[in-house]
Amino acid sequence: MEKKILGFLLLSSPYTYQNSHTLYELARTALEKGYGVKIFLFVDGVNNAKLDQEPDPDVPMNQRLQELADLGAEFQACGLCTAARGFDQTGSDFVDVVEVSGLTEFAEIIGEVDRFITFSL
Amino acid sequence: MEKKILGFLLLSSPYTYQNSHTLYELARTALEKGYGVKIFLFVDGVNNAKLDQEPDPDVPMNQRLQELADLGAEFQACGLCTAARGFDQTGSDFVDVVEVSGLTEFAEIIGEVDRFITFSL
Amino acid sequence: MKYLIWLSHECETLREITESLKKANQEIALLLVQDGTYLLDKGCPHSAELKDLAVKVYALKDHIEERGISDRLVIPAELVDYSGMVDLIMEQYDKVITA
Amino acid sequence: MKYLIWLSHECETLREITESLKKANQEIALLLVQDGTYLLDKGCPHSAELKDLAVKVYALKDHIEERGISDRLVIPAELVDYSGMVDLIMEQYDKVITA
Amino acid sequence: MEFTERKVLVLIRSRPFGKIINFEGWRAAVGMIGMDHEPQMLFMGDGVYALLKNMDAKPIMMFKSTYESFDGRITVSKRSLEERGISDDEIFEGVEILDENGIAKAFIENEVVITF
Amino acid sequence: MEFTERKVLVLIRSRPFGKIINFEGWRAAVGMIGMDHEPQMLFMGDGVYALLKNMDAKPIMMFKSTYESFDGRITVSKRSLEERGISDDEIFEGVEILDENGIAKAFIENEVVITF
Repeated sequence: MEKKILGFLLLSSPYTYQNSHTLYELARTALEKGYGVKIFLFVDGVNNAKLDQEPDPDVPMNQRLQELADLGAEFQACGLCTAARGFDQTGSDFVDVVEVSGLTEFAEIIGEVDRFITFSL
Repeated sequence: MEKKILGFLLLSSPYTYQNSHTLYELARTALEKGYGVKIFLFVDGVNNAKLDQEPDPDVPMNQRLQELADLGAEFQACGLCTAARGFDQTGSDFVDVVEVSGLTEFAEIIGEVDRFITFSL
Repeated sequence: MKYLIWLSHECETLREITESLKKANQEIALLLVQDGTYLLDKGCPHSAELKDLAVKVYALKDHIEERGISDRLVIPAELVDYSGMVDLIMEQYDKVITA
Repeated sequence: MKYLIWLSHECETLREITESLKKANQEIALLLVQDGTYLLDKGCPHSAELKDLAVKVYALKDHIEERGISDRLVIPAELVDYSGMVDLIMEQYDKVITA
Repeated sequence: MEFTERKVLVLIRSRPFGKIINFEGWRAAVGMIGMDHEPQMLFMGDGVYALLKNMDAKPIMMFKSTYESFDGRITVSKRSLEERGISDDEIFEGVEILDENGIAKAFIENEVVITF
Repeated sequence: MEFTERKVLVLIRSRPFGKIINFEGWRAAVGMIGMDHEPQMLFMGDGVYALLKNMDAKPIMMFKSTYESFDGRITVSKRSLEERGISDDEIFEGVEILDENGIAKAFIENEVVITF
């Protein structure tokens, strides 16, 4: 049987909100239990993908995203949101497991998930 | 007589919250009326200083900060917050009118303002 | 269908969503995380609703404990860890509604 | 001293701050901007307080108008533009309290 | 699972303006149409303030064309309107007002819920 | 104006954890001491939840040393505690509980208010 997929929409920045931490723990647990995970970074959510975060003593969120991707999670990020915030639209400012795309790709994720959760502001 | 100074603390990102817009309009009006303006960017507030923002059709906030600085506003940004978010601590990712410093500089601003407003989350 | 209503922001009212689904004879439960756990705290203006609504309430144990509100809950919620939360979301309930 | 209480987030209660300063015989007024302007909207659960508090209320005209709530205000607020707001903050009042 | 065309509920529970995410919901809804999903907008709680027809569209210019290009169902909770003393003629035309039964249906009939 | 040492009120009105800004208030308060200002912390509204002594400090490790190095006044609104059914023995020791008069004084005696 094909594995069930858990989808997330993340709208908030790291460090300021608890969302990113909860999403990380929940996604990791789901992946470890054998589910698929797909995540769309929208609005301020794209900030989670920024390279070189140093939030010592917290763990950098870009490193968390890499960890989730290594366990099989897939990431897309909103391109317009990326450009608006001064990041490169090809994704060169982001951890490379995050693909900069658009709302069509978000709609694709929505067509593929079995359960879906929004981490809003 | 020395001019009165209006101080601001900005805690939020641009585009997601209305704070940055309101702060810009209020600061510009105060500067045009001859007051001094000092702004400290804290937590997600540092994102306002990022170079190369392209939020078309909105006006890039880094350009707004430059405009305010040209009118005489002074900016400081929290260094730990800057590093946490993956930006260079020397300020090379930011519009150059923003100086990356720390809470001591914020305390300095607090000692110099006549009125103070927090733009929180 | 069994619905899991996810609340994460604040202790806000869930009366409308829960009441409308209950009247339509749907099975529902709440899953409270982050600041949504304050809905269980006796200091939340909406916590009294939980008794009226008479729905099953799950909450993330970590988030209740880190807030130090374990002794202040208005009803006995079922505290789950992340593993329990994944089971609820993926298996025990059919659909998640983010409130 | 004349205090200007700045509210920008949401239609939240300002009862405690305003009542304690009034009892201490201080002169206070509210300045509502952004989502703080909803405190004037008849749909805000706290808007009825404004009548009890009987304090002067200023609000940023732009923010009332863009929200389309001009016809829904529970008390007549004095609408100001940015220039008026700067005068209030820098000259007419001695201290700003961000609520 | 395989890609499936879906009924998608875009639920708006947050106030407009202060946080711009309320408007981003429109963009997400229009995006759904691109992949042949069938989106329904539902405004509940303070989200209903986004439907006041006296609203000034200037600050939300970025979203206005999106709003205008959306041809799915736009629905609002009758109860949320009433709780805020908002009458039917204060909101945009063409918005469907849902009673308790309509709200339940929105959650039951749509397969995925996205919340702003 | 010239730099002046000041009495500064750090007002915490937001809940802890969900938004971390509540804890950033401690950092700002400690920063004030660096320039010889005299900070007072005041917890009001849902901000009072940050004083529950059963709180688990692990997630706020980043702020704990800051909190411990703060030796200014830590004050809380009696009314806000009461409205939330929080008794005096549920909060950290050494926190001063202010009645209406104490709250008024906090706003009157401090020259600058910073809000989180």
